Amino acid sequence: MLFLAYSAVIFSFASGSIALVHVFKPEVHQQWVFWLLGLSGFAAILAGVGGLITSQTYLDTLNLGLPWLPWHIHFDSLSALFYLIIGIAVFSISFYAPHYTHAMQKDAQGFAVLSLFTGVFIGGMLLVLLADDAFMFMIAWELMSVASYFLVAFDHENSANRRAAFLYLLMAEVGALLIILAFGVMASFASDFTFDALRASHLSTMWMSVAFILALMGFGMKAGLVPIHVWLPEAHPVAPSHISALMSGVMLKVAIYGLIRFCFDLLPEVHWEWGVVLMVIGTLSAVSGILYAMMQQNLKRLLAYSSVENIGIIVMVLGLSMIFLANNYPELAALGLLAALLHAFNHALFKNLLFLGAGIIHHQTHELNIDMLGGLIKRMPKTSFLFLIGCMSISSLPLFNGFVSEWLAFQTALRVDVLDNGVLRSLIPVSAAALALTAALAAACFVNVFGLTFLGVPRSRHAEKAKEINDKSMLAAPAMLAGFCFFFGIFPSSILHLIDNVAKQLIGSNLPAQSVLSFFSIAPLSAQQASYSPPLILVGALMAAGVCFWVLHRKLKTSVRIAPTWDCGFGGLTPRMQYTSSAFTMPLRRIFSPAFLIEETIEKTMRSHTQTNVEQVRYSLHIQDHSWIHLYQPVEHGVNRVAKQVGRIQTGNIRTYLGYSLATLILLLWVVS
Amino acid sequence: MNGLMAVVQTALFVALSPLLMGFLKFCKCWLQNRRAPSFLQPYRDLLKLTYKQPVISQEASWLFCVAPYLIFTAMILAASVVPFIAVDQPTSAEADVIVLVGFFAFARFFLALAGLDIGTAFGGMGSSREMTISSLAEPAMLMAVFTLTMTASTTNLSGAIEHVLQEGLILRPSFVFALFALILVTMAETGRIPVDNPTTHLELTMIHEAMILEYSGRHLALIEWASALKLMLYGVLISNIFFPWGIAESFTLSALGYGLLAILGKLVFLCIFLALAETAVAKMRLFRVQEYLGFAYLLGVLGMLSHIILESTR
Amino acid sequence: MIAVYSLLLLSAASIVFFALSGHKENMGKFNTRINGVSLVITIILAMTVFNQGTLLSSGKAFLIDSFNVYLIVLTAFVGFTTSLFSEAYMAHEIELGKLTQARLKLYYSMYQGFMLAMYLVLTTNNMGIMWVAMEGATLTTVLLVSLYRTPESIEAAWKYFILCGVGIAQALFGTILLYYAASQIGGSDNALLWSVLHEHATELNPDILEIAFVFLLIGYGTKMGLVPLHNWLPDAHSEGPTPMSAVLSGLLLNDALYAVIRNKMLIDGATQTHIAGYLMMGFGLVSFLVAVLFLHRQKDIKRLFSYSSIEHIGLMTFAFGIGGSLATFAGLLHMTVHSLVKSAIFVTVGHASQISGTQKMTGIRGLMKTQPKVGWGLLVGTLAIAGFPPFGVFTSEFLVFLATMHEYPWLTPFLLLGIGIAFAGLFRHVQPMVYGAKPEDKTAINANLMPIMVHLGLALWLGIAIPSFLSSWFSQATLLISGSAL
Amino acid sequence: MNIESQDFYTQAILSMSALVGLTSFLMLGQGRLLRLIFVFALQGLLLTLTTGLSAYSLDNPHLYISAVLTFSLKVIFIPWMLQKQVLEMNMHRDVEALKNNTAVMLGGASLMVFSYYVLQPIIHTSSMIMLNALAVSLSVVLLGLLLMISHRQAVAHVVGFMSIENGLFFAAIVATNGMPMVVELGVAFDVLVAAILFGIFFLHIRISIDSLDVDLMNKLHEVDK
Repeated sequence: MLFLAYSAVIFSFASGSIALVHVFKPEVHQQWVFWLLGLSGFAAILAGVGGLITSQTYLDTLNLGLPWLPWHIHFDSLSALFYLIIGIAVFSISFYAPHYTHAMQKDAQGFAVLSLFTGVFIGGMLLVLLADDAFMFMIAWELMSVASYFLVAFDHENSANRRAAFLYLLMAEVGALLIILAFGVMASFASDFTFDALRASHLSTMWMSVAFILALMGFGMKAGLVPIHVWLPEAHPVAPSHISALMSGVMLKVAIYGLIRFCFDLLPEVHWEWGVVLMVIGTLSAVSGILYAMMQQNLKRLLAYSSVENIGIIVMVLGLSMIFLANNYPELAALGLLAALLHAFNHALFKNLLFLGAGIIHHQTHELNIDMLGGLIKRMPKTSFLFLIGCMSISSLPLFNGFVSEWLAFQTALRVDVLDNGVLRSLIPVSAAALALTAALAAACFVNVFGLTFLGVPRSRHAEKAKEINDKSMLAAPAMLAGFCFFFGIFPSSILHLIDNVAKQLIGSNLPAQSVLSFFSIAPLSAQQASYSPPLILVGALMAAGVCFWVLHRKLKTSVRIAPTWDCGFGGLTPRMQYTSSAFTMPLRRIFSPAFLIEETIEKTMRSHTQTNVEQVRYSLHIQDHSWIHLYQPVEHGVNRVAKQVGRIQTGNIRTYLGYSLATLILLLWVVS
Repeated sequence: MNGLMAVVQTALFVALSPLLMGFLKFCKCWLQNRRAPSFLQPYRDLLKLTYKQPVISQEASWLFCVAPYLIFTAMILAASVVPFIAVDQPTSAEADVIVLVGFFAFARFFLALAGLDIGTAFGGMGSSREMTISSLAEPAMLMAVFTLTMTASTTNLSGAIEHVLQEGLILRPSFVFALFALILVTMAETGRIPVDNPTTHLELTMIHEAMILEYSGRHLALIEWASALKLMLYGVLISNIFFPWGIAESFTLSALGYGLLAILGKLVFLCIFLALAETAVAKMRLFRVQEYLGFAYLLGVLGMLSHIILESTR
Repeated sequence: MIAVYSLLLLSAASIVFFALSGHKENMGKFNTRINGVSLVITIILAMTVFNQGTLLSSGKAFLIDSFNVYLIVLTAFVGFTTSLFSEAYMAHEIELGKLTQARLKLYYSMYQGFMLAMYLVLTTNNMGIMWVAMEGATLTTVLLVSLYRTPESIEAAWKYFILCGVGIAQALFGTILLYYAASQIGGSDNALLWSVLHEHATELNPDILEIAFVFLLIGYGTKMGLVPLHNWLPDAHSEGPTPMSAVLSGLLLNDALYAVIRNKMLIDGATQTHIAGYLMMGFGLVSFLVAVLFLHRQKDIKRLFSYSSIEHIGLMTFAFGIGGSLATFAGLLHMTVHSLVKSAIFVTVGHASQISGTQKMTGIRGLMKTQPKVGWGLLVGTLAIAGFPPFGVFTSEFLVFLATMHEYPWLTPFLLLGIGIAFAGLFRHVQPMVYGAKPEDKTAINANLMPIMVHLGLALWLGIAIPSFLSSWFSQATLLISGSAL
Repeated sequence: MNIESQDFYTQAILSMSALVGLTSFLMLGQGRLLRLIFVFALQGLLLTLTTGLSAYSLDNPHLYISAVLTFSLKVIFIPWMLQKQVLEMNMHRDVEALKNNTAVMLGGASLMVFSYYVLQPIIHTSSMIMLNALAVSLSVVLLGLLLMISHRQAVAHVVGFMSIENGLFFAAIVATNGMPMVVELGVAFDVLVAAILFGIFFLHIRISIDSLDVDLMNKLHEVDK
């Protein structure tokens, strides 16, 4: 098993280094890069599945790092699950990337940079999962951040991208420092930095809470939890699409992995207050994430924001699980963990799918503004179908994977009445309702996305000219992911069984005995309490649809007449008459207006002298994030201000400097005597 | 036997839904001193539509043609889940109340997409408003339903109903809140006054109609039928959750007969109530809907809290 | 021991040689060769020490132990690679007509003079000689700072001269006190020999030594550029020729720190307290935090990185101040990686400013496009110095942090805060320089990027795995300095 | 202790140290460069005498050498060079207006007291003389620093710098009867080179800013005006 795990890492690094070689020896075939990438992904999948099935912990040490602290390696079910997630993503990418990178690469250097850091990025993520001591963990973690930074800055001739990249790396650094501090707090009570030692450390509750908060901030910084999420929608979209897919679909999961590892594995015990913190922050992120997502016009930016939402959901459910664990209901905690991990898995699937789809759209139309697209469903049928599946999964419709995890989340939340604590008993249902709100908003958001991008009449020449992509392998990647989305939507038990092992490992308890995870139906607690059997529903649906189709078509054969759209008799329907995204989301924008900083301006220019009839109307809408104004900028200004003050000490006059040294001398002499 | 039973029950459900629509129309006309069409008018309309040749815009895509079937199917599935005449039917085990909401969401999703497909301002307007309202209504509904499911500590509908039956008549404040919340949600979700007006075609007010404006022929028939089903579903849900008495607990013929009569009776009362409400209140502006639904949500939360704090025995 | 003598003689001879040599074209190459030879010598020296342990010359004039031997190698190495770089650099300066052949002569002979001073500081066993050599280092470099004869460079040189002169004078006072304390216990001429003093450290009068240490710390601290004595440092670095900045940052600071640590070992022996440590920690932390803030305000690229040198020297001082095996190990490691990375950065900076014809950062743009290797060198170097893994700086900073966490937990937030702010300060300036579109009028120059690659490569190696011989070396040195093994 | 009980050598040393301290004060208050240089030379002379004295009384031959070195450097060479500079620049007429001279003087006095206070602990280990001598030399160092701080002329700075050297040298003589020979030589060499460099620098500074006023050299700073 470790062999597979290692080989995944090695293959990814190898693919990166091959790209580097390619610069100096152009005769080296570029395809190697992607083959190796695919191999790495495949190995990761195998390792993941194997690790989950065997559900053992494999240990090892590499003779790297510090002389007295070699790199400790472990590969347990939790790592295995995330290995699987990464593996699937990377595997699909390896089909997608060749054509895509070939299209976007400008020179040999560009290709080298892109592929090199892709390889390093993936290798870093895998190493994070393998790390068994804080030192190696941090190295791998930072490797991941730095590599992805270069990928974000790939198209650096655009100043906005540079700014995004800087912000990204800065946030990554701050997050990493917080994580180091969190580890440090634990390590100062432990013998050394290995995870075993950390597990064994005896902290007071106060210090444990400190460590928890630090870890939450650190990992949350990476995972893009509100209110420290602002870098995320800046950075993810500007990377090449398959990289955005990796970052949004997978790297955030690595952050979640860190959080789970820290809270459920390393910290000796959990407290329900922490659970509440997680739940509240998660809920906040979920709701505001989707609200912001809805307000975006840039497709990739929108998807990035929706990642914030999904991460929020995951964290919230983790909070639930923690609450149940702290009140020692391990089985319910296991259920919660199951829901969270399953959602992480699902999100990786459909978010990758959507990003790759967005990539194809961009590749074909050179346009990502959904107000400029439209009507692609006729021009790019395959892509649109795959994208539709993605949209259905992410807006958690039944029969698709997104629904299963949210269903489990609800099931967890509804078990609140076993708890004694009044606060929890009233808080959890509300957050459950917030989850419902999130789901509904997500549906609205992705109706908006799909409707404006693919349906209706093209709004621009690009969209008009768009053609279906002819590169099979580039379609294969999203097709595979879409297939997974559907498969795991119909047969969730197949993955749930595996994830159950993770819960067993972390919490020491499976789902309750009477729970059913059969091929046909899943009932997490007991068949009486709740059950969901997608296969039967599918069959029923097919039957019903078949019947009415048969009735309406076979029996009475009325042909369909195609006619121009009815224009109410005025004539001249133009594409510009269609709803734009800002129009579509206007009601929600108005209803939730406190959540945004909205600048909405309408300028009318009247036709000359006779101020009667309007010549043209200019409508501009600018929506900004609260935490940018109220959290990020104050910090920045503060630092600059302090720096300015400190700058005063260096006057440029040598006599002042001499004065300093005299003063210092006297001071120190006075101190010692 | 049970499987057959379930199929029959579902079929009955589907078959009766236009009748409910008709009866509701009848009540309204009667209340508004108009000559009412017969109860069976909806059937006639549907029949007429199915035979008419559908006209489809040239901008329409495959999704436009597929959507009606999907919507209708989703509603049938929903119908198969909700206990109509008898409880513990096998089909109700395949999905619980959350999945039921999921089915509604599924139907809505495709309805909204179909609205956007043609690329007219109407369709966009309709979809936008529909999604807005539903995204506000859904939490409220779930809150209301959760109150029940937590009382019964199951999200399985027939399980919950059985639980209520076994408890016998207990006046729960939480149920009162939940009931009203659910009624408010029903009005919003089924596109009744005061949120939407099913009979209008005035672009500033219409929501549901705006989306299906481009449909005709059998597609329109399916959609109309689906909305009728939706109304029926909510009706049955309300009446069987909060007043389950009379529903058949065993598959004997008499029990089933009583069950049918009981549910029909309840629905009649509900229709009258609905008609009264619709006649009494005026349609509200779109941007007052959030207050309305916010109130519904508030009721739901209150129900939940009163359940947790007052009732659950701890 | 032969090695030591030959090392010193070689550089001494080459000073004279360059001073007297006519206007040779290939002085640069020759300089490189000389440094190459001395590098070889030092490696031989290192091997002997590695095999035989501490060497003490007859007459005890020179002492080579595990602590200074690796610094000697490091010095020779950086000196060598920098001279490689300065070949190309100086050639380019001559082309631009910024320098005359005469100045070039001065440059090379002073270069060797500086190397001599550095070797002397490291090898000598006599605290007095150490002082003399340290002063010598100032004197040799001060003319190089003003090599371009611009008003700024002269101002910088003057400040450098005066401030360091005054500072070093205080160090001498400290040394005298040390000598006085030694003579108290009947020390004669050899009462300034470190080895002797270290043997009898416990007998020395603590009160005197405390006072002495204050003077020594301030004296050598001025050379190290500890805030608030640092003011000369950014000026000197920014105005002198870039190779000089490279060696100043890479070597001079290290050696000044070395001197302080040597003295600290005596003081700790005498006063069984931790007073010296506290002083160093205080100085270190203040320098670290202040320098970090200065980074945000820079306009000149070389000033930027000189402040980052102050930051790191502050960190090292802090680490050695903590004492204890872990911190000391971290400090030693940090000395190594910092001088590797920082000199590499200065090399790239030199090329960058030559490409753009200015040191103003607003004038330096789009290096990635103009000359990718330089751009990448600068970017990666900055990442390394900002403490990103897998470079060695991360390892050492991590260890410093770890040690702090064990000893003084409440100080760790300051460290991390500082590191974060430093990162922001560096990157907000560096990123615009390397990225962006290619400026039209800028073209690539012929640059020797060997040093960069080697240095960064080594830093990378140290970050991923510390080779056993080096780690055992560090451990010995740690044992020597902190008195406790890892 | 009382001064009578001490032997002649000690008394001489003590009075010498008093004189050296006095010269430092004279320099501190001195506005005219030429006088400044003169007083500096005087201090050098006192230093030489001290060295010679201790060399004689402890018959320590190598102190003679250092005495000679001191004489040639501090009494002859450096003053001569500085004087030359001043005359060339013809700054020998203008008086540097010292701002709040009294404050500087008071500061100097307090520095002297401070140096006594600091070196107090030494008394445990040795005699009062040592304390006195070391305190004086320390205060000479500090006063030299103060001199540099209070004066704006580069020449004055050099004088200050050198007087700091004097203080150190004095300390070395009286406290430890001179440093080891090799160190002595090294220090002397450094001072020589430093002096030469100063000469060079005066040239450069004059070329660059056409004055020797150090306050005019403040291009490099971190304060945004």
